[in-house]
Amino acid sequence: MAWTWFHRLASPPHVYRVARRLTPWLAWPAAVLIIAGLIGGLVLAPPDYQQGDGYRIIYVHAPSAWMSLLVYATMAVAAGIGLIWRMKVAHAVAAASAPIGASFTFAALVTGSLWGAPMWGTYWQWDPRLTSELILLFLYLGYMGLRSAFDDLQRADRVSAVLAVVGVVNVPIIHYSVVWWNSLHQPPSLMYLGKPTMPPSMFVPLLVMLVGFTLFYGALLLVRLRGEVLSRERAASWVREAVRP
Amino acid sequence: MARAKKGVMSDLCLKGENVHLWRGDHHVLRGVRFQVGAGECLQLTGANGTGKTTLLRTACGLAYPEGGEITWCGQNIRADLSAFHAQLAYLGHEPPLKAELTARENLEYWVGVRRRLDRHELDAALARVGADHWADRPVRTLSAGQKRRAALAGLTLMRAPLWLLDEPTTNLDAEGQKLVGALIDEHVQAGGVALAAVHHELAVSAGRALRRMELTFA
Amino acid sequence: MPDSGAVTSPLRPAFSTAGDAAGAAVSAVGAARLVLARDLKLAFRKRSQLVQPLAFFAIVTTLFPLGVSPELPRLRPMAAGVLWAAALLASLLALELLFRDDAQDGTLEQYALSGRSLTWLLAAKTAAHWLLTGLPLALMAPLAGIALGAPGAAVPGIVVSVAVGTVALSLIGSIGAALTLGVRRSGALLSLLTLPLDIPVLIFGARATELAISGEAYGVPLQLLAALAVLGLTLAPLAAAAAVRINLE
Amino acid sequence: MRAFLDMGGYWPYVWPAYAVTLAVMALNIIWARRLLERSRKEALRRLAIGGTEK
Repeated sequence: MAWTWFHRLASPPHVYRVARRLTPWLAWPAAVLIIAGLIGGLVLAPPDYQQGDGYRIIYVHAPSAWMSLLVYATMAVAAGIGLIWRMKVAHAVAAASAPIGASFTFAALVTGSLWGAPMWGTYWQWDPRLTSELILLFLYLGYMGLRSAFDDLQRADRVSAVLAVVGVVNVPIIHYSVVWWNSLHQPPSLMYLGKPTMPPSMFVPLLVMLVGFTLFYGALLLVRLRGEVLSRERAASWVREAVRP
Repeated sequence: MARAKKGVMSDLCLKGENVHLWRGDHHVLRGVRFQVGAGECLQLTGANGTGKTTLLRTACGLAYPEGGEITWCGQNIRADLSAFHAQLAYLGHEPPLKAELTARENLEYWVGVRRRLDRHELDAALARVGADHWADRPVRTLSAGQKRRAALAGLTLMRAPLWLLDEPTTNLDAEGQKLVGALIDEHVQAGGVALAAVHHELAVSAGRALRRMELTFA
Repeated sequence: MPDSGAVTSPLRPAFSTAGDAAGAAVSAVGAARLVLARDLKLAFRKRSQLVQPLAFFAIVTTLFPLGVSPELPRLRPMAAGVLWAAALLASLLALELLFRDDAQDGTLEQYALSGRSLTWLLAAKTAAHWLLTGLPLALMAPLAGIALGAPGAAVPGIVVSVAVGTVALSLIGSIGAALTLGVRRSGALLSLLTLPLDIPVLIFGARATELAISGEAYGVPLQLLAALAVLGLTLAPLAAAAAVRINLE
Repeated sequence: MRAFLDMGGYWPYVWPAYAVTLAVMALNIIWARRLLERSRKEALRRLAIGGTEK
């Protein structure tokens, strides 16, 4: 069968071993890139001609916002795979992702509000990006709430997977409806993200941060994945090997 | 092809091969094997918690076994689940009746989702379970035993070759228990297949109809 | 299929399956119609549940003048928002019961094992839910609207937008209700799951109603609202059926 | 250095934003480790009880 390699790849012991071995390969580059990005963004990049040094929040806000979407998408894809092929490891990926995504969504909200404060003169504006981010946080909370409502891990996996898939269909609809709604009521936002005219000295640190955050997510995911795989495991033989310190 | 084959009565056979199922950490079904063919009734006995209900729910395709497979007429039931479901009648712990509707209305809606019923058939089935007098009373006013009888009428009305029954005699008096035995007898003598989870053995009389299997804590 | 079992076995007539040609089988649509009829009949036998969401809607819309101001000119600008928030909550209130009773007495199990498409049967149940809550809400909304300062000319716009919007709300809600089927005291969780998904409906619906109240053309948001309803119609019953099956496992 | 910390007068916004993000990252690391540790212990406990399973 063509599927055997796929199943072996997704077999819990294999995943556990690979995840353990791979973690440092993601964690260290993530650390290096994030530190480099911090230096680049806080020190090397020049101040903006309009926003002065206030724009430097972009180096944490944009990667956080990026994470919130990336993690949700990953979660939904993994959940869909788990649902269709009844693959425990895929459900474990989804379960491991949710808290990471939720926490970065929270960070994106707070940094967005802090960035907006000097620009708008208020900590909260119903800006479409922030509003979408807030709704995304609710989606994450709903997902985690549903998951924790079930004692049986397997049912929790499968029920929450349906919600993740439904949610990912809705995310673009929600985003566009919020943008549409906002265009009726408010002047366009002051914030800019990925503005094409950004000079390289500003843009490169942002890129470095984006890559660093993504690798950081990968490393976190691998660690959490090991935990989630263990708690879904019943065949004891390999667990005893794996858990041995 | 497959469909044509299913129609042949002698081929009717529900088979479980090495069925494994977990509920959380609890390994409920540990490699269960069973086989029931046409003209047979397999009675599952066993203490509470040994997985009788779980096995029935797995056999009808509600629960998904993590190991092994269930076949009907030689075909995995998952291959065409709705075709398989069209051939089975399942009776769970609770009679699936609505308190606000009469017994007759309940059957019309319950069985009517599967097949068209005519009045005479419905009357006959209700009479068979002794429901003539209370068929038009709201189920709310019926006793537990009467509800069970109404559910039995629904079971016969489905005309399904495969019966899966979970404690069919619950709440029934001695006469009612005899009725269950008689209905199963008729069913298997007509070439049907029955799988029942029971506490007390059913009074099924047909000679080859009765087989027992005991589930125990592994 | 010349060698079908019907010929080889004399016992054949005792059984009926969906596949046979005896004419006794019920189509998916026929089965769905029966489910719809059953739910409507059940609802009319216990009317109190029917009235509750409507009473809730009335009370919520009454709270706003009391909380804000009795002056119609001040209420009018927020009338659309109030109507929609109240309609959203009222439709949510009835959702918890959408599958609950049928799950408890085993009716959903029988539907899942009927050999009929569970998707269709659940779509029928959702249709019943809309007929019993969405439609009455749409008919009641203009009353509340007028009480909040909407002109009489806005009545058709309010009715149409609420009617179309509640279709989408019922469909989205059916997913939430199916997901939380196995959860005790699911009310708060159900709201947390459903409300974020309802936001596009709220946005387009409130906009359409707002335009209707101010006497402008409300075609664009209404079309977007209808698009959401159609999308929900195609996808929501599928998701609800998947969720119900998982919860029955 | 003074100028750096002052962030052109935007320090009340810039530094909290960075602090929150870094705190979230640190918490994530701690949570992930705790989860792994907990599931390890849990798995060991389960195996000790269901030791007959192979």
